[in-house]
Amino acid sequence: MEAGAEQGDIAARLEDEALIVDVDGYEGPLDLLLTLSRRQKVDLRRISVLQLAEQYLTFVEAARALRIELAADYLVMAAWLAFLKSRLLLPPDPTEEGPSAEDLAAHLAFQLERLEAMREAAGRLMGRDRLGRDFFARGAPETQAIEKRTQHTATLLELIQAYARLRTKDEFRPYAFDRTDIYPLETALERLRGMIGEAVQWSDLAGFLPPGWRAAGTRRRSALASTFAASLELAKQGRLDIQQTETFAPIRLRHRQGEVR
Amino acid sequence: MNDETDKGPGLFPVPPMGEQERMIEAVLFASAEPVTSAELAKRLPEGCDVAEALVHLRNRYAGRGVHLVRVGDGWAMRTAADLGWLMRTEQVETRRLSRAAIETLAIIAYHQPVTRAEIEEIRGVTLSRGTIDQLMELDWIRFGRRRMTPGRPLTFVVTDGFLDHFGLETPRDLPGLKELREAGLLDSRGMPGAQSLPGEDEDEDPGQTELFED
Amino acid sequence: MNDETDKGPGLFPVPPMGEQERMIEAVLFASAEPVTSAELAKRLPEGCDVAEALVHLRNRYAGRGVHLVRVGDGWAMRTAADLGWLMRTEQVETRRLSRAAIETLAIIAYHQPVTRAEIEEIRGVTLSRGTIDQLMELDWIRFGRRRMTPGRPLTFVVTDGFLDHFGLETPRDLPGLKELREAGLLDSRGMPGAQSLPGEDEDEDPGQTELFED
Repeated sequence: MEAGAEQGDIAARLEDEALIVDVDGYEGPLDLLLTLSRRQKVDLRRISVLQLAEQYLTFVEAARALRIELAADYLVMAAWLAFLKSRLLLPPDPTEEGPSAEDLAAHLAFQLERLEAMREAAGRLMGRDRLGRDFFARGAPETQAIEKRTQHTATLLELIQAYARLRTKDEFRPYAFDRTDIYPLETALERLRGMIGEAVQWSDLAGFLPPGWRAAGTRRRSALASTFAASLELAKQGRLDIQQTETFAPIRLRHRQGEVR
Repeated sequence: MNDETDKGPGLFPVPPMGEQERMIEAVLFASAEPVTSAELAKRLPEGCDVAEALVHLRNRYAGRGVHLVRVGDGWAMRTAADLGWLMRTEQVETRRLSRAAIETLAIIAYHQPVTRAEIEEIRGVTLSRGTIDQLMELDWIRFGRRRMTPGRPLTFVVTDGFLDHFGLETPRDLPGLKELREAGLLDSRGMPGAQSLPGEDEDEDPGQTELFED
Repeated sequence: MNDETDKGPGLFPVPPMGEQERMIEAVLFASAEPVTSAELAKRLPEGCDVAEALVHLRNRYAGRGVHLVRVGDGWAMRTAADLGWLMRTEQVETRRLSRAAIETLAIIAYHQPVTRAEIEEIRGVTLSRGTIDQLMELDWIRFGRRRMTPGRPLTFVVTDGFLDHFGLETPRDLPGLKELREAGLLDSRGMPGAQSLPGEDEDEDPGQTELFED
């Protein structure tokens, strides 16, 4: 390998790392792609989507090497770009249905161009002369109080916020589970903590469900889920063991032997 | 933006009289209070002749719908006294609707036709007579059909005046809870499997848009 | 509210144009908010030609320190932008908007009426809570009509308050709008071959362009 190419490699890698360090500064994968596309130093209409896909995938690889967790949407985009890349590289399969790789690439280029256009538009908008900063309304609007009439008024925002307040006033109460079909984790934890000491033998998880929550249906599902979650928590604390002999077999719990209660 | 250094003496030529007049015009227009000559002189570039510009400005507005007038030791723009009658509609004093009224109105808008008992159930408080009267007077609600349940209670619905005021085409354009949440207008997150409040819609799923389906 | 007796037809002669201009001048000066032509017509005596008087008034203030500007359906007096530096004491400190809020605002302005899903598609990122909220509180955006597509999503449009703030007569005057449209960058174009998900909207969008059509 030529030394120059290697150096270029290193430079590109450093650049990628700089991007990664800054990943929080990006507003999603499209924003990142737009930044990457500027490296090609061409008009967005002439961008090489293949090259862009490769740059993006390199970026994701580098992030992985640095053990940086990328948000799911970055990974979704990576998977899609990998797919697009393979489609672009392979000769078109005439039997394959759906849009061609070129159509997909063109759409991505369109999205980037549109995002950039909106950015520029936003910049121009904010750069305009603005009320209260560059031009001003009448400072002393005149009202001559001859006949005063009081009119009550409200805005749509006030209206819908009032409604939202009403509809959600119960939800603002932290975890007040008065909802009949939900068995909260806290309750399950408390119940299981109390019962597990008696479980000297392996006992079916379902046996720990509270009475009234055992019949099949939403209530049972909720109680089962919460009790299972609670059992995981207690297992983590070393207070019980969990066993499942095969997939879909009953889950069984046992008080951990020798544990000081 | 200009700053103090912009009016260092001799650095910039004094603006022409027409320009000085424009500046005073703008300042007096935008100011909430009358402005004194001294204050004007301070704001305008060095070397301006505020007194002369004021004379020009006063002449320019002579006989117009707005005058340049002296108020105490300051200057202000005021509408011509003979046109005061035009300003009469300006005297409507707008006041925020009370919390009780806006909540009641919201419930009627979202749940119409809705009975008094249902409104009280949702709000958890007794509905005062004045609230309904006020909303009726504003022409935002009216009586709907009687509910075909024991006691045949009256229902309330919103009016076209309501739609007009809130810029809605139909009550269906009101955002639903999910949409409010998505728009960030609602802080709390929905509880999975959360049930509708008692007294609300009988449907299983209180999807807001459904309320208005025909 | 104007008293009907003020403008009994035929009882009083229509005031001369100069007088009509004065009246409009006074009304617009008295109000900090834009006043619609319809509102002006209601206030002026019967038979006045508001449109013509507005043309005269606009010419009269051309080049002055204060201008007559159009804001959507309304009219308002505003100081000339080149004199903004004189009004430092009147300047209101506006909250700095986040990049997300600014971009979202631009997308709504240029693509209106636009759904939440479309905004997210353009930005390639989920609209964070609080962004819409903030723009609504500034009275720069409001809910438009629901899109008549599956899920009937809400749309957003900009308000007259937006136009007023950015000194635009109509949404058509947005800078670069024509070029963007000609470049096809305002088309709502979905991913080729993508199935529309329920609740999402497809390209068939009544009203997308009609707003800007003459």
